[in-house]
Amino acid sequence: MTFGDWISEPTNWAFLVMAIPLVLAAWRVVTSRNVVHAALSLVFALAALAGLFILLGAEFVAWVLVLVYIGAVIVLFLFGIMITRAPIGMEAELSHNKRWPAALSALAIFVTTSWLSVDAFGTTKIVDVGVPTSTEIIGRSLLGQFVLPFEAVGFLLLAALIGGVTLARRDDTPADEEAREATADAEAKT
Amino acid sequence: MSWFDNGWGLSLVVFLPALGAMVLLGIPKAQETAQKWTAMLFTGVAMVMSIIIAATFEYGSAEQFQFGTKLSWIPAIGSNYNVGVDGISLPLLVLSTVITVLAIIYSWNNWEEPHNPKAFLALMLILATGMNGTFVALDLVLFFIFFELVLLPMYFMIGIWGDKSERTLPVFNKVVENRLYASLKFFLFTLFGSAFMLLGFLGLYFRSGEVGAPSNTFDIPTLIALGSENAFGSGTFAFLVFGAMFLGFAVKVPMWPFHTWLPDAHTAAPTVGSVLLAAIMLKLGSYAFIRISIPILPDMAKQWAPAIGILAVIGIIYGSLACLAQTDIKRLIAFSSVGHMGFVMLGIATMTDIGINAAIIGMVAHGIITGLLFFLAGSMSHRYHTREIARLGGNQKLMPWLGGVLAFTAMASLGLPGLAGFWGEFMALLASFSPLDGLDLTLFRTLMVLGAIGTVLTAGYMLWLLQRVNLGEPKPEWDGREFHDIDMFEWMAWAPLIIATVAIGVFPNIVFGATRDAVVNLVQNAFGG
Amino acid sequence: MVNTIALAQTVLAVVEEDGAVVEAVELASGGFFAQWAGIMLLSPFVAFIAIILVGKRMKYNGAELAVGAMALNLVWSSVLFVSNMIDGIFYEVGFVVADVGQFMGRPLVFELGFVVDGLSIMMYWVVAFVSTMVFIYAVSYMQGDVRVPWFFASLSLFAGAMLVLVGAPNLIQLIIGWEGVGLASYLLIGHYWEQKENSSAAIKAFLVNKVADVGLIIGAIMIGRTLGDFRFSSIAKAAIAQDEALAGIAVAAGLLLFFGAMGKSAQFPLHVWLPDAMAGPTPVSALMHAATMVTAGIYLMGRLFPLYQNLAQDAREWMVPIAAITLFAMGLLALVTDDIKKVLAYSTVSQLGYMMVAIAVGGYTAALFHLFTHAFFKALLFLGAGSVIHSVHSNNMSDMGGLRKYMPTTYRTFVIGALSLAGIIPLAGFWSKDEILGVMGVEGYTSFMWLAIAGAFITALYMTRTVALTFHGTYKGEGVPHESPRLMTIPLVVLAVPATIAGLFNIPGVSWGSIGNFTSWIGARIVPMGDYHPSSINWGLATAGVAAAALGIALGWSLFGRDARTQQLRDTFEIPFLYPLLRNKYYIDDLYMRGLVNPIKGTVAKGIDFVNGSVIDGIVNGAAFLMGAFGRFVYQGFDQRGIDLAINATAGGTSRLGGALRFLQTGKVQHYAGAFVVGAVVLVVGFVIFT
Amino acid sequence: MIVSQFLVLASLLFSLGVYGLLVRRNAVTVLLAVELMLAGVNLNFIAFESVIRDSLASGQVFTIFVLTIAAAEVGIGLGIVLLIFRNRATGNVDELDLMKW
Repeated sequence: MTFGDWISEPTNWAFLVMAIPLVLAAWRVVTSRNVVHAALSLVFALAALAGLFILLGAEFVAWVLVLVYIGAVIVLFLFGIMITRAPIGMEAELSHNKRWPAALSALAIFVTTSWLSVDAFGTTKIVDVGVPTSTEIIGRSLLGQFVLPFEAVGFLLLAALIGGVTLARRDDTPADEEAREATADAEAKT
Repeated sequence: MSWFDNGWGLSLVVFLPALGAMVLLGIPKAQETAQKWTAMLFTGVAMVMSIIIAATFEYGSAEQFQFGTKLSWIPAIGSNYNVGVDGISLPLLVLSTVITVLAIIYSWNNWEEPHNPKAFLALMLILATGMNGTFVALDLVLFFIFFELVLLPMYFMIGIWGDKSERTLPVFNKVVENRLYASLKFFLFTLFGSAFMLLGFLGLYFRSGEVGAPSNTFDIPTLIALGSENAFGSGTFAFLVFGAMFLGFAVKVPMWPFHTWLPDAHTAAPTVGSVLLAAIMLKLGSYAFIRISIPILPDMAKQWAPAIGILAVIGIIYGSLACLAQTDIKRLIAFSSVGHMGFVMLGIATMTDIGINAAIIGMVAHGIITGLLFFLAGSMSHRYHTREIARLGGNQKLMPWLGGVLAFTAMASLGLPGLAGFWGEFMALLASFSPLDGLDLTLFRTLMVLGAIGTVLTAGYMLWLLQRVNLGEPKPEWDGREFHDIDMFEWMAWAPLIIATVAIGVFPNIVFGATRDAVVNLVQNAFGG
Repeated sequence: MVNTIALAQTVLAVVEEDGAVVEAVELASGGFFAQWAGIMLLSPFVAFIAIILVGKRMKYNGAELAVGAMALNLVWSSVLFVSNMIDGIFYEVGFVVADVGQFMGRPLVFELGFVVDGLSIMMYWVVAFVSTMVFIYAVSYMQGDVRVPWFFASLSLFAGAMLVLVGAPNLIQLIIGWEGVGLASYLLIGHYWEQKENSSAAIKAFLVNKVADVGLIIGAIMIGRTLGDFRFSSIAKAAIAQDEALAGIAVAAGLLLFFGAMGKSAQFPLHVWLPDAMAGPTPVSALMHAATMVTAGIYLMGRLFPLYQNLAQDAREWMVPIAAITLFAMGLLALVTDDIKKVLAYSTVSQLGYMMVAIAVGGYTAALFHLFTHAFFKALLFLGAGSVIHSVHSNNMSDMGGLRKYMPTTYRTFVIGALSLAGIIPLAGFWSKDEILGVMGVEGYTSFMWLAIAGAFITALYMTRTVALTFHGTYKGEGVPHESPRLMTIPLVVLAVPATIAGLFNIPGVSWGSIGNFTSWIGARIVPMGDYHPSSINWGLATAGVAAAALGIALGWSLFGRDARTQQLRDTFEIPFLYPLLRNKYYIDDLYMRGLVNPIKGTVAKGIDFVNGSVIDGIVNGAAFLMGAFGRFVYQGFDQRGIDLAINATAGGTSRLGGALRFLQTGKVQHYAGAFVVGAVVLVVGFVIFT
Repeated sequence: MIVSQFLVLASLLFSLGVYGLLVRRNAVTVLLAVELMLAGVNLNFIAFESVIRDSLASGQVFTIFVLTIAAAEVGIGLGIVLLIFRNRATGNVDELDLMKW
């Protein structure tokens, strides 16, 4: 298969249309000097990813991605950024200066994994491009075969919820508590 | 009662005491009455069951293992839970269960410092399991475990409840506390022997597959069957195996010169400990000779017989002479055990049915009589707070019944005919007059004469003991002291032993009825005669 | 299982276990009284236990029970005695008490039972008769003494053991009875055990007998293991049949059994216990140490007579001299003793020597006849002496004298006994002693015969001395002596009767019609005894014996008869060399004590104890300490400085390495993550490359 | 359209995530990088799913699980970051070296 064959397939055009912005957005996520920009780049990257999912027929997952990530998680991030009073504007020190070792590591990962993938799957074609998997299948699967992990994950999520609340809650010292009770008493009297 | 016959009965006899020990652990420390009754209940039921076994035992086929079972236990090494009684082990099993119960009765209100009946009874019950188990085990691994199981409780009994006085070791001039020294010596000495014994067992195991067993086996009946064809031969291997087992058993018997743990252990042990030690535990060694050494390695037994006989007779003479020098009543009795077990071993050394029968009745008689002697010595030291013979005297006057029982027991111990002790001694001598064909006649007849002279020495020290302890006027230091004579618990513990002494003395078939066929069969299998 | 050898005149058969007819003997089975003779053997034991349990609460402290049991025995044995006179009885029964294995192709068993034949019936009767007399006597003698119930219990125990002994159908039961009487003897000699001498005397008696028992036991073992059977009847039959195997060991076994008998029957040099045994109450001395127990050795010899007569003739070479020494030398000792009981004790030893020499030379009847008569007159003498002691509260003749006036009955009966013992015609002792002399002459032991005649002279001499010092002259003791109560004198009188007339039952050549004579009575055995019986009186020998006795009496009277000189004379009877020798009892006791007992009790025992404590235990402890030292070396030298050094070096090195490496531990998550990533890559690449 | 192109893209996303993980100082941006890595993984799942197309749609289901877990992770992660910030007044991971020797 030559590049010519590959580029002549229209789906590959669609792929490129979504892949290139994805990579660029991803790049921005890890390099941007502005935290908010990084977060917004992630939104963009995830949107592109959702497009790729649709291209691969995973419509349900794509919409989940959009709804959950773009709709919720990113909001969470933005709140996180605000609460931690992270530098919202441009900031030189968002990344530290030891970039090369990190880059080399990342490159090594990339080379290794991509080489292994290509070596293993080569030119395996994806048939049925764009044929969506019905949500029914996923639903049956989730509440059938995978019901136990599904419940487990649900439980995990609950636990994470409670954990998040607990962590984020400001613990009162006994002195604080007394003070508050005193205030409450005073209010009750009046 | 097929469940009873198929191993349950026997297993319960063995394990009920251990179960009782566990139950005991659950009883609060303050509830001593409950503890005593629990111990009593479990050992009592075990005793009753052993008596039922004795009553329903088929004496017509005493050479067969009865009431047995064989369950796969450690398949990886071919070891089975294999138990059973035959005529040889039956009397000893009954003796063991009965003596345990009597020991509990005796200690009912009689606890040595530091008191704590709960722990003491628990140890006693574990000891009972070990002793009963040794007599019924038909698998070398099982045997070994039970054989070793008795060490631990006894170690603690001596070490905790033992004699707290100190003495100086000769030669080394080291001051040691009796109980600690004795318990450690007892434990290490026995363990030393056991290590060799285990080696011997392993030797048998690894050779058994090569010489005719379907696979390597620890199974005693299988090994005996091999032994009757003399499968292990008479080479160096068999010699070493026998020697290793000999060492293990001889320490336990104990034979001269491996006996020195015995006087220390007996002297330092609490009364009940001494009784159990003398009455049952010494029998484990000699029983093992009969059960394991002789039938499995008959050729070697024959080869070793002169050595065993010589050591036995040295033990007789030596023990008796040592008795004459003792100043401590318990130590004297302990040394007398060396002499008496010498007769047992002399009987075994002859390798004849008469000799082995002599050994068994000697074991039973020694168990009863010496057990009683230690009970008496314990009761006396409990009352006088001393065991020193020189300070005693006139006991017969202070406590007529106790003195009377002591005199009776001493008479039984010196082998008075008509009492149990006689048969073992007499028959051992009888057997050594004509030992197994091929053994040195001159040697054994010399041993017979020396053994007979040993009976004179035995009489000598026993009578001397009686004279110094029982007779004469009480020493001035006891003036005005009130001594209570034998109390109810003591009577309850001793009366069965006294009755048994007379009964076996007059009608030794009580024992021989069970043993004869088994022993004859054993000797015929081993030596083809 | 019961093995019965039943004999009846009509059956004419010895019935073995399997019913095979073995041998025809013309003896009666004895009927009910023989078949149930075991009751005789058991009744004293019943009395023994009963007295222990309830004796204290009875009026006579349990003596009723003891006397009752013995009276039953006396009646029972009298019936047997009479039937045996008429018919001759043999009945034997054994209950198997122990099967102990195979021997010579058949089971070796131990039996308990009883044998009823001429010999045992005679012994039953003697034991029962003397015991009854002594028991009755003792009721009065022991009144107010210490531990009276126990005393009678022990006496009953003795009687029972003695009956077990004489009724024994086999060697095993004999040994049981043998040691049983030894035990009773020990208990009774030591009856006053508050004094150490008494308990020591008891121990001495027991131990000397125990030494002798070694011979008895080994002899029994030899016979039993050769024959495969311990029964006397089997031994006798084998002996008659000249059994080869038995012949091979007969002399050795015979001598060993004789050694056993030497102990019980106090033969030189094992006689030392008997004089000391006089520490017991006098009735005990009379019953056991004169009439019955000490004759057990003679009885054993008689029981095994077929063996000695047919197979062990050579044993005589040892037996005769020993017995002859005993009879002569021990008589001499009686001459210098002051204690009246010890005089009688030495006399007993001497008389036992007579019996033993008789049976040794083959005089079965003669020996047992002397046993028979001796039992009466010696019991009589002892009881007489007891009566005297009871009256003067001293054993020493130097505290007596002139008692004839105070104690006429005792005096008369004592004199009868003394004359009988001295061998004055026609009293019992004469006939039996004459028979012994006769058989010695016939069997060719002439020189020993003359020694025995000399012994008769000595006997007469010391008995005259005893009578003179005790009953004649003037009273030298304290208080006023008195005649003993009826209960004590009646047995004396009763015993005086057989002491006088018993000899008439065995006048040579005389048979009393259908009851025959003593020879025929005790000849009722499973096999014929084949000993010598004189057919008529040997007047020459009789004259010699009586002359010797008369001479002895005359000399004794001249030496001791006059009171004024007695005291001095007793002390001036100092023949140089001989007197100190006799006073010190030939130094035999000293030899035993200093040469044997004390070294064993002292040096040897302590030596063994030292060996035990220092050598064997030294090795054990040494090994322990050595192991300890080795352990310390291993710990300090090897473990601490060797292994631990390596360990510590490793640890130190690790620590330093860690000190260096800790700079890697930046605590920064990203460093770790980077290392993780690199590691993952390396692993994946490595995996790919190497697979 | 071949599967490799998605795989390479996924790997690129993942590597960028790794780079961000290693290089970012701010804790929130580190978490963003982690999300990027998860996105790469998700793409991988979906790509394989489109090839295999099993009846259970396992790849997609797993992607949903990953998303869920990622959400949880973000929740907890931000909570921790919040706490750290509250206690140490910094959101920079390279200043958090409490685990240093």
